[in-house]
Amino acid sequence: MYERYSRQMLFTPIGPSGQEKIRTKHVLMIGAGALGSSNGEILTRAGIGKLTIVDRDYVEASNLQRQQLYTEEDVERKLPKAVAAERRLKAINSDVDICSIVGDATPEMLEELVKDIDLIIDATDNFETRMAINDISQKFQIPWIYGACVGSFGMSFTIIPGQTPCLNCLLKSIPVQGQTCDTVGIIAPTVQMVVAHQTAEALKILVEDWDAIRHSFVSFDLWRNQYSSIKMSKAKDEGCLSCGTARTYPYLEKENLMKSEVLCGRDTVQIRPSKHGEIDLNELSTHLSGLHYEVKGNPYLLSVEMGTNRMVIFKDGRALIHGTKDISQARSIYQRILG
Amino acid sequence: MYERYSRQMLFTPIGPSGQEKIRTKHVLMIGAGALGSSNGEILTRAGIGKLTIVDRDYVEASNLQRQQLYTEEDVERKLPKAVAAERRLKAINSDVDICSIVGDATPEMLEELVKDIDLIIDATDNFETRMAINDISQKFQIPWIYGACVGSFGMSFTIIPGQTPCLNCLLKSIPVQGQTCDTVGIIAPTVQMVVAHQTAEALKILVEDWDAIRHSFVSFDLWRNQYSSIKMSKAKDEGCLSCGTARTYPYLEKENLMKSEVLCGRDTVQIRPSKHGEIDLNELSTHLSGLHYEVKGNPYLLSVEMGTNRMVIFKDGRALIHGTKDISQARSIYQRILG
Amino acid sequence: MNKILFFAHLKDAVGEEFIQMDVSGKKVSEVKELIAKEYQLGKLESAMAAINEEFSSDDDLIQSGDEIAFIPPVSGG
Amino acid sequence: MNKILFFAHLKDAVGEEFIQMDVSGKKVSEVKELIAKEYQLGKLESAMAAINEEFSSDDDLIQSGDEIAFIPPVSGG
Repeated sequence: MYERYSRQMLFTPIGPSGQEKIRTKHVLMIGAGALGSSNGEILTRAGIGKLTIVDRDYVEASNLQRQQLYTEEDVERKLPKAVAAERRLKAINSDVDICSIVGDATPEMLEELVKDIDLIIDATDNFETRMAINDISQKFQIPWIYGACVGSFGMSFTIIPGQTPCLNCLLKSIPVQGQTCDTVGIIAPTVQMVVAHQTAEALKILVEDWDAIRHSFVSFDLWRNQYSSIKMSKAKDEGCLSCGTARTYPYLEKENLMKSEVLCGRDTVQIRPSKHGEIDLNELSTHLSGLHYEVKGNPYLLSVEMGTNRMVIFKDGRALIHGTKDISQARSIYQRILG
Repeated sequence: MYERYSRQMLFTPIGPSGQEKIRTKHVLMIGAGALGSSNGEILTRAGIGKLTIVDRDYVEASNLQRQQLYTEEDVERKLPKAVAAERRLKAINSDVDICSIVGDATPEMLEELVKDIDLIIDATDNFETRMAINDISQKFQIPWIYGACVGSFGMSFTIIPGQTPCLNCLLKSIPVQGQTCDTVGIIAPTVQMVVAHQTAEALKILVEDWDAIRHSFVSFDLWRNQYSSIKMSKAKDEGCLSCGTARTYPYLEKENLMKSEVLCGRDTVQIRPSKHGEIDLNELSTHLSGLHYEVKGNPYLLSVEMGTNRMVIFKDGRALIHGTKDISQARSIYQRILG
Repeated sequence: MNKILFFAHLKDAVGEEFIQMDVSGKKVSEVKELIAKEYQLGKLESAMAAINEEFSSDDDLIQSGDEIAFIPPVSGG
Repeated sequence: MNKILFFAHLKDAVGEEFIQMDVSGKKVSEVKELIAKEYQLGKLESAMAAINEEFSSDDDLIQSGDEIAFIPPVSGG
């Protein structure tokens, strides 16, 4: 029965008893894009008990260059990623219970889903959702593994409640950045290297080999030939609102969340971000034009044509997504450009 | 047309002109196991012109834990890996010309195949074949990218004839080792991390960004949290028989190759390795028993039961593979255990 | 003297993988400001900083010989 | 004094990620022999050696303060 896992059981730190543990575990994976495809496939091949996948997007042609679960047929059929992922993962390993959810991983949904979860894998594309995952992780004492990438640059960090600093200790607030896969591109090797770090840590957690956990923050750049491993023990902040002594889980509170609403009768969704930094419209404009976007602007706003949608971005980060009434689609479009 | 490669073209070091270059290139990949699955998929998704794959094995259940191109159905149908790989890769990207060859990558075959090749990807499981690839690379001035892994430990090095040291400069001879995926196991994250390094280097070579090439020898251990990057400029050996001034390409010469012959009327293949180190039969025996192998032995030989085959290994590395007349299968069995 | 290392796109913006500069006695936040001005780096303030390969916060003081690294967090996935 | 680092399964065999030992004046090949004997490591001779993160061959001499690393080549794939 375990012939298919034999090479994994031969690996001493896993062994037959580790394999038994892996078989009983339930992993929640947020996102089924590039990181999600590869994380999901490795964990499924490894023989976990159950994998729950949440994703809000459809498979598009531009995904195929790096999202390993999907084929040209999935693009033609415009399948939701969660659905296409489930189909492929079942063909790979029918032992694993795959549960796919097409939707936006809001804090409410996360609280709902997290009940019998052993580990959360971060495969999302924005800090908003990551900070919510981070708060959920602390609130319910569930480990999660941060992973992110853009261009040839990637990073990962393992967060174990009560043992390691959390993402909010590190970042203090949601960083204003703006380098995303849709603005500066991404190559598939970067994705695989992030996932290699995430899934190695995942296996350690699933077999409960706590001594082996990587306590450093890893970042690397495959094109620029850089690799860095930063010790994080000093990062733990007792005043942190997510994991400190007087915690409030700020990213689960409604008033701190990104707000989105359909504008009545206008086929438009308005998005107001939670972060309070100002957006540099000039920089963003230079960035987006020259790429495949048509951009117009003035000192107060930028208008970007994106296929059948048009996004108008204001200096304070507010945006109007024209051409849709679908909030989850609008949030996806927003976060692809603004992170 | 290039929408599917848009995120790769947004990456500045590739760009539209890099993508055009990638589309014209022909990569030869030796092996379609774990490293081959992932290397092949990434290069196919990246949109190379042509991929030629050589592999001698069939898909088995124990492959599924880490070989990402294959499904349970491929195991049931006992498809040759090269054939199953071609099928999946075509579903992923019909732009790419996939040419699969079921067979053993002998020096003769390599010389045959290498004519219009821009890059060789090492995805093999033994040093015998790697040393032949290394000599071919020097003889025909074609870059190749070494990658290997076992357990949670992996390594990679990029070899560019005329610019970098070659594998023979580094190793001087085929190392006597004995840690293989079939003896000490392997976890999928290790595979992905090696492949991340290999494919990043492959993309640099395909877009001809020579300045970006990694000149260091990378090795890492994901479970033990180790990463090392060794500068290799001093490794270039002018006396090297593969790349030095008086080169003979020793690993292409018949008398230096592993010899294998079907023993007349005995359903047995005899293998005599090219390496001259002595095998520590005690160590190997301890290693193999305790695993899923039944081992018997005396001071002169070891007999190992392997499903329908039995392998008898002598101290000098010679072996008899009983239960087959297929030389390529016998070599595969031998190299899985002895590297 | 201090060695200051830049990762990913910060490396390109600065034009070097590292620079040598004496910033001993300064806080990490002051170094960020200084460098952001000198190299016109918009978003250095949200970069993570490390001193001698150990996480550091904005208020940490730099000592002579310390090696400082800046790593910009990213959100892609 | 020298720091000697061990990678992968060599780390397990030695029981430590690194040891401190004075091997200055010795050749790399001599250090390999010494350690192979002390820790009963069968195949150290085919390991790659690096001195201060730079490739070294068996005849290279170790100097005081040099950091030596041993990396065993593997063939899996």
